[in-house]
Amino acid sequence: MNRNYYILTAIMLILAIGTVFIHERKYTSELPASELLWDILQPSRFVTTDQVAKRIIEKDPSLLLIDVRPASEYNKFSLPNAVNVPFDSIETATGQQYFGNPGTKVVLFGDDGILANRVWILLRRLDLKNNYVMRGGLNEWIETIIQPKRPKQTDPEISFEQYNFRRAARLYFTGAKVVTGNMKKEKVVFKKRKRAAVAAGGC
Amino acid sequence: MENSIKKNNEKYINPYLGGVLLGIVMLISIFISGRELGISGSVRNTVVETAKVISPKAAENSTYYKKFLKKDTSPMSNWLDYEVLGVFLGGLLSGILFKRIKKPFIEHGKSITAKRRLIYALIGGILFGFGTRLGRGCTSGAALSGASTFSYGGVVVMFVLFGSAFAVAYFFRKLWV
Amino acid sequence: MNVHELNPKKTLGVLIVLVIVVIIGFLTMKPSRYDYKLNVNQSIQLLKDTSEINFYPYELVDVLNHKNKNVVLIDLRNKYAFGRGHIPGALSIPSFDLTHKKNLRLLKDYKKNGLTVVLYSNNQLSADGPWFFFRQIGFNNVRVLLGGYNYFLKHKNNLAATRSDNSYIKGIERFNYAKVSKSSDKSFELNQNNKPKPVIFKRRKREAVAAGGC
Amino acid sequence: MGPLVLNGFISSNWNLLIAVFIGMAFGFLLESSGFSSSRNIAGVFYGYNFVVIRVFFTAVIVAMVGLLYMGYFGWVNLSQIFILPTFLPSMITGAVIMGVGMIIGGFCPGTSFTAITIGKIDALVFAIGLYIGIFFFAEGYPFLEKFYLSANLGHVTLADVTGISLGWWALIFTVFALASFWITASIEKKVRKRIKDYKF
Repeated sequence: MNRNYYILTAIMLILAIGTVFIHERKYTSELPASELLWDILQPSRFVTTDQVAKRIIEKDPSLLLIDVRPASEYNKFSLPNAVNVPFDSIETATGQQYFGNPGTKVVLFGDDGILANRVWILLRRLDLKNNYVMRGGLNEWIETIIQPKRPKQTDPEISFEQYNFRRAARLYFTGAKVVTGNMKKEKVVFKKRKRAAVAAGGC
Repeated sequence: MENSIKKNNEKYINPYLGGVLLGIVMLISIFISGRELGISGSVRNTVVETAKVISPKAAENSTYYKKFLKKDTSPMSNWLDYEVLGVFLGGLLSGILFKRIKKPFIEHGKSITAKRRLIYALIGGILFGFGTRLGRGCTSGAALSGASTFSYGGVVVMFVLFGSAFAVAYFFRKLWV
Repeated sequence: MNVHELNPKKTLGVLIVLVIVVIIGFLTMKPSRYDYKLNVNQSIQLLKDTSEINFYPYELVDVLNHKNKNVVLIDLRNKYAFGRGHIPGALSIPSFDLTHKKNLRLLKDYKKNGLTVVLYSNNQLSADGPWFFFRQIGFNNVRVLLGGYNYFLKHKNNLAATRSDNSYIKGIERFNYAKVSKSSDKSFELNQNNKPKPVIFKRRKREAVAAGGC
Repeated sequence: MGPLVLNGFISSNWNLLIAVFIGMAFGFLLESSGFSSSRNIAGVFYGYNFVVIRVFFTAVIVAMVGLLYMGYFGWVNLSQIFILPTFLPSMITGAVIMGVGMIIGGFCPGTSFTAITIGKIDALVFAIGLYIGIFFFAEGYPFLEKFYLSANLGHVTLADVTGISLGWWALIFTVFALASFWITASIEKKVRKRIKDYKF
């Protein structure tokens, strides 16, 4: 017997014994906890009410508004064409179909940014991308779009432009409602997406 | 005598070297594509394809073909076909490198004729082909790749396959010994 | 001739390469010092019960009087903002440094000693993300200061009185959305004159806020 | 990080090219290890040539151990790799039939393909047999469907079934494989003394 075979056997055995001691990573498709905080601290997920209003007016097909408040609140009022996914149902199948679809930008909103932000964090943890949070939520929506304040004379030019936009947007969201009122709210149907890509295989 | 054996033996690489390299190839395959090797799936694809060519209607109505006809649009379903193409090329390369390529010939044990060997090969092939579909893969797809990814079914197939071959080996010893 | 009498030099070489790769793996591996302790569903359940996740500004009174010594305040703003002013007794850990080894150890010590850690930033939103993160990795003693530093600065001198204020509480409607959005153009003209807006407060009990899931 | 294709590091078109290269490595190793000879393959069941056991088990334990390390280092997300689904009744039946087919035919699909490339007609006939066998199965599928799909356990690993961690399983398999190498080496030695006429 060649001596090297003993060495080979020993190396293989040591490698295998090592596997017993390395703890197994959990079989999840979640974002590692070490990366989550970094993503949370990035401000890029926040969009302003003006940006959202602009997108709605432009009828951006890639925009999907998601109302994270409970259904009872949603039934009273919500943004046009918004879909209700209460925050406690984001992990269910019905909630999952809206998130992470390529080509759609999901904007989450609630009463103010807090709840939507928390939902965003959970979605990020589930490794779902292309989600945004409307800063300030519906309260800010009312304050800025529905009841915009006239800027002071000393304010810079840009705030007057913004004000003009908001006035137009306001007409769209309140007055124009009569025009679009008889249009049926179409439910956006998404193809069900597999949660995590798993390699297909088999012989 | 001793010399000739040695010369013959050197044509093949050390089996442990082959094994370690094969394991590494599987790891690379997992690292890149998330899956391991397989052969019989591509034979199945060929069967499905021919069925489609010969009688598209019958293929569409057959419950088995239907399962695989749908998938044909996705590139992943062709992965195996490309891999099997590679297996041919790799075998050829090795054959050239180690000078094993010969004119078409039939390898058979001393106690049987070439014709019988072919008949047995055909029967064996049919059985094996049938078995691969029930076992969801062949020795490479189910046993080798399945066991190395710790699949319960893969390990079971590995042991049952070798076990059953051992169990019946005695009855067919004339073919090989 | 038996295979075991051959010299497996190449095999040994390949296996040694494999061992080297494994060693490289060990050396380059980033150790994960923390991992999720709550799963997603548990985290959602956590959001439903806000009673023990919020830290109200009026609770600061006891902390500032040194009556309540079980609370550690952590300022998540950058060092510069901290230098310009902070809640007395607060510790400065900028949010990007929260998971540094040293800080994580500190937080673990606080947890072991049963201290409540209150995170704050300029507003609630900026401290809310880190707070939720720490809850998910198992720090169940971490709370978030409602209103944030901005609110504290405004009501520094009458913190106890903020008990009856709810302007810092999030997750409630400040308008009757549907009604306001339907308002005719005339009311809008009125608003142009910088008149105070008809803000409709929906007064709710604090319990109701909790049930709503902030 | 990995699997690279699934996590978007490599496009799926490149994946197919990579499949060719992986297949080439596979085919090369099968052929150069001696799997292109049906006598080598069948030899394992008569005790005169254990090359199949050696290559097979070495590959399995290297892949098992390597996979666990790769998962631990975070190089591969183990939840994304394909794990063969388990259907015990049909898989055991299939494996029994395959075992018989292997003894009679002397090949398994992969080895028969490499044997074709070096000009073995029996391997070609075996491959044709494979084709016919799968065709039979497809035609008989309506009768077999219920059995084929019975007792679906899904994509389970040994750890899911037994509750013993994969690290232990890797160790068990490694010890088993290494022991079998040393035992088969001595068996081979004895048997080969009896068979004089076969050139190894």
